[in-house]
Amino acid sequence: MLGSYAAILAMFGIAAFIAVFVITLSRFLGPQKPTVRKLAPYESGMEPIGEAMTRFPIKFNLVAMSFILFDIEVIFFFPYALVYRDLGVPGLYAMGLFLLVLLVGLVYELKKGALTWD
Amino acid sequence: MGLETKAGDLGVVTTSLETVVNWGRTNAMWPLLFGLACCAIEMMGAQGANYDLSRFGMEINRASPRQADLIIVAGRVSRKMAPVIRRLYDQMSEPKWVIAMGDCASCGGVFNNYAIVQGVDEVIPVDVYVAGCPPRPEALIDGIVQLHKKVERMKLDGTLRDRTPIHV
Amino acid sequence: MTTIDRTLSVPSPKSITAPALAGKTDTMVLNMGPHHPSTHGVLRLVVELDGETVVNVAPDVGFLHTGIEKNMEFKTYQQAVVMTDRTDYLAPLSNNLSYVLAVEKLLACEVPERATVARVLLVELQRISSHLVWLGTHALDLAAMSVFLYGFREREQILDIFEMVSGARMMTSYFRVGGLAYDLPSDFLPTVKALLDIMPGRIDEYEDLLTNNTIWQERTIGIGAIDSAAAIQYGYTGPGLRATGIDWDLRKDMPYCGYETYDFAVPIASNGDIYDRYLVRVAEMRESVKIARQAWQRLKDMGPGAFVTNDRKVAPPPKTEITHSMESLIHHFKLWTEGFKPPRGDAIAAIESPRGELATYIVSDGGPKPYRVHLRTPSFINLQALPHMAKGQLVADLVALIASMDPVLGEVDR
Amino acid sequence: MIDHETLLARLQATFGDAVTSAPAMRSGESVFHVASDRIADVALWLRDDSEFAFTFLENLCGVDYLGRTPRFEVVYHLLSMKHRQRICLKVGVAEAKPHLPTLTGVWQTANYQEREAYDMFGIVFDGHPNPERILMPDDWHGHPQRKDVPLGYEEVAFSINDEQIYARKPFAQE
Repeated sequence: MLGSYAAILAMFGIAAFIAVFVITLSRFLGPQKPTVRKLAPYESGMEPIGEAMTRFPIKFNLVAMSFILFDIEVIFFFPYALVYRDLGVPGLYAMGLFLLVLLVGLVYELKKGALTWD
Repeated sequence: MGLETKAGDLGVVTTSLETVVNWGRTNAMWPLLFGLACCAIEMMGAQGANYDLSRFGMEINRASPRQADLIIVAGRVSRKMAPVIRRLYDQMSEPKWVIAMGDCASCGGVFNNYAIVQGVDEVIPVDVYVAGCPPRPEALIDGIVQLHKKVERMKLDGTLRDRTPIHV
Repeated sequence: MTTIDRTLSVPSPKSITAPALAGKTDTMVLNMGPHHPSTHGVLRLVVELDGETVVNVAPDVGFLHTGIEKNMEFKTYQQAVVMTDRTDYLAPLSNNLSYVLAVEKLLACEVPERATVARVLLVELQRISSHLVWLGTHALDLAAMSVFLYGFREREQILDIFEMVSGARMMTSYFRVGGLAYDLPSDFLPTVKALLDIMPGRIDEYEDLLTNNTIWQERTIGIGAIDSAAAIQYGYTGPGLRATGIDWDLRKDMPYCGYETYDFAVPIASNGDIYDRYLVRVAEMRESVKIARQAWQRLKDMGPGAFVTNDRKVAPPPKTEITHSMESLIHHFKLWTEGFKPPRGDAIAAIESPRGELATYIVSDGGPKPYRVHLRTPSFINLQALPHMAKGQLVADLVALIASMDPVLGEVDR
Repeated sequence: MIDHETLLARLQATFGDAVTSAPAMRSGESVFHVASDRIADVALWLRDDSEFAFTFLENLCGVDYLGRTPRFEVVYHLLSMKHRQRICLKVGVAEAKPHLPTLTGVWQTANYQEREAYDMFGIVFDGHPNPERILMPDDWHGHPQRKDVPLGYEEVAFSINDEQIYARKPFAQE
């Protein structure tokens, strides 16, 4: 049992190592000359005025919701698709309940017209 | 560079590393997407199909100064634009070079008046001055090749060996 | 004094940034600054956004102000021709033509027929090359890379003709007061003929790339529209005005340089959005080829002749004449040291440049240097319509909108 | 083509002596001098008059006649698309009080051109929605296109005046 987990752990280890290695490599090899003016935010050539953290318009919550609906929810189907036969009916009820809850979000989006494209 | 300061000047090893790094710097020198006036149109012509600046590794004009190594000041620099150019030059990452393309960027050119900065070297240090109004695409490519020759003799830590600007 | 129609008013950058600094947070103020990939030069736009839609745009110009008008007051009339090249650097010959026509009206001097026909031919070629740069960069802004490379391939051929004629690719200064700077070289006509034969085919290529391209239509149809009444209010001229349905082209309505004798059509469209401006400009390129062909035919029939007025007070005599005639030497000397002195008074000459109506207003006080030159440049005036067109569009469409207005910043800031 | 006399007669009939005739331009356009406080009404009348229909403000620029009183002059070119004709209105502006009513109420195109005339000559247009500089940097002092302002010539760099040039160009040696 442990063997299959070891393979996954090894993969995570190698991935983490490569990521850290590349970042630190450029930190050591690249010339580092940070000056105050260089680190100033790039505002296409002008002096930035006002602060950047302004409130987000509320319209974007629809974008977030459709992301959850069509992306995160679909990911949960993959493991279910592998084991749905031996989970049987109770698995179907669980998945159905999960799906029903998210269906409310879909209906809200349809009513709000966030899915009409042009 | 960091490695060189730590490992000291190893003579043979660093020179060959130096040539490799300088080879990398010269053949992938991405200019900043920065056109001011008439010379910018001639620079676009140089990037067009006939003169093809991408033969010299300048395929992409990076729009943000963080990813650009070279700023081609193509056009006349007005008083209102001078602080903007200084800010853009500062925000570019080391090692960076400047080509002053055209007479207006090199010495104010035809316009010797209140509105034009007489040569961009009042604002930023310039490596290569390309003469012409506007310089032909071949002249710009000659300026770039001169800059490549200059960069090939660069030391590892990004300091240019000879500081004298080249006049093309 | 009628009340100012607020919806049409042109905002200034401070009118947007001031409330934002004072804590108005329902909209976001975005700065598309002087250094921006899609502003076609050093144009700064202060954009007020509500989420993704543009609430208000305030152009901030002046980053390429070169003081050309003031500089021309310190140069003689012949020297100032060099200055005009650099205002609208996509169509230098149109600037020369507008300035030279104004000075010729001041002097009331006659230009030989051959010079006028050559001027029409070269200005129409310049219109094609300017539209090619517009087409290339407009498509580039909407991520159609290949049109840029196709367009510049033809533009190089046109620039070769300008170089053959005047020695310089862009800053030709080829039109002088009284005619042309030099005579047309012998192989000018065959080269132009070769170009004019392939040009319609090449324009078909551009149309195949873009006109029925669904992505192109999706990004341009119905976006950034302006109706003709607002266009008149903003003094909008050129292909943009004709795209709103008003049939106003100076070459047809207030002809100059003999344009009334050429037969060509003025393309107009109906709803003034980005797609219509594209259609009008591409159709204009075809019309320019037609005019150029007629002008080429006339030049061919006319054969060699005078290329500049023989009024020695205005145009320098040919070099061969100086060695054996005393007055020519005096004229030559006087023209190159002091220049000619037009009588007191002012004159205006308006031409149809690729971007719209380009008028040069010159005041002369009788001295060798112009007392005041004002260049009514189309891009500067057309830019005022940008806020009206951009209201309610998405930010991404603002990029297509700027490209469709074809602003040349050298002309905006002078 | 509307000839000068009929236009002058109609204008003087409605505006009295606020409109006076002036010698025509050398390019043939008929010119009228208008009193500075009545320019907005004259322009509006010319725009809305059905017969003349000067619906298009083509050009608006300032001119500095140094040594002449009134020193400044604002030149308007109106265009009638119906008659395909252009006329010119000239308004004298005194140096002491360079004020003029704005035309942005009549045409929006005057907005930028008036800001440019203010920026270059210092002619103030009352009632302008945002009277600010347009071409020069905001902290610029003075109005550069006035006749008494020098062109701003700077010494040209030769080999003989190196130190003077490098004093002005700190980055040239770097």
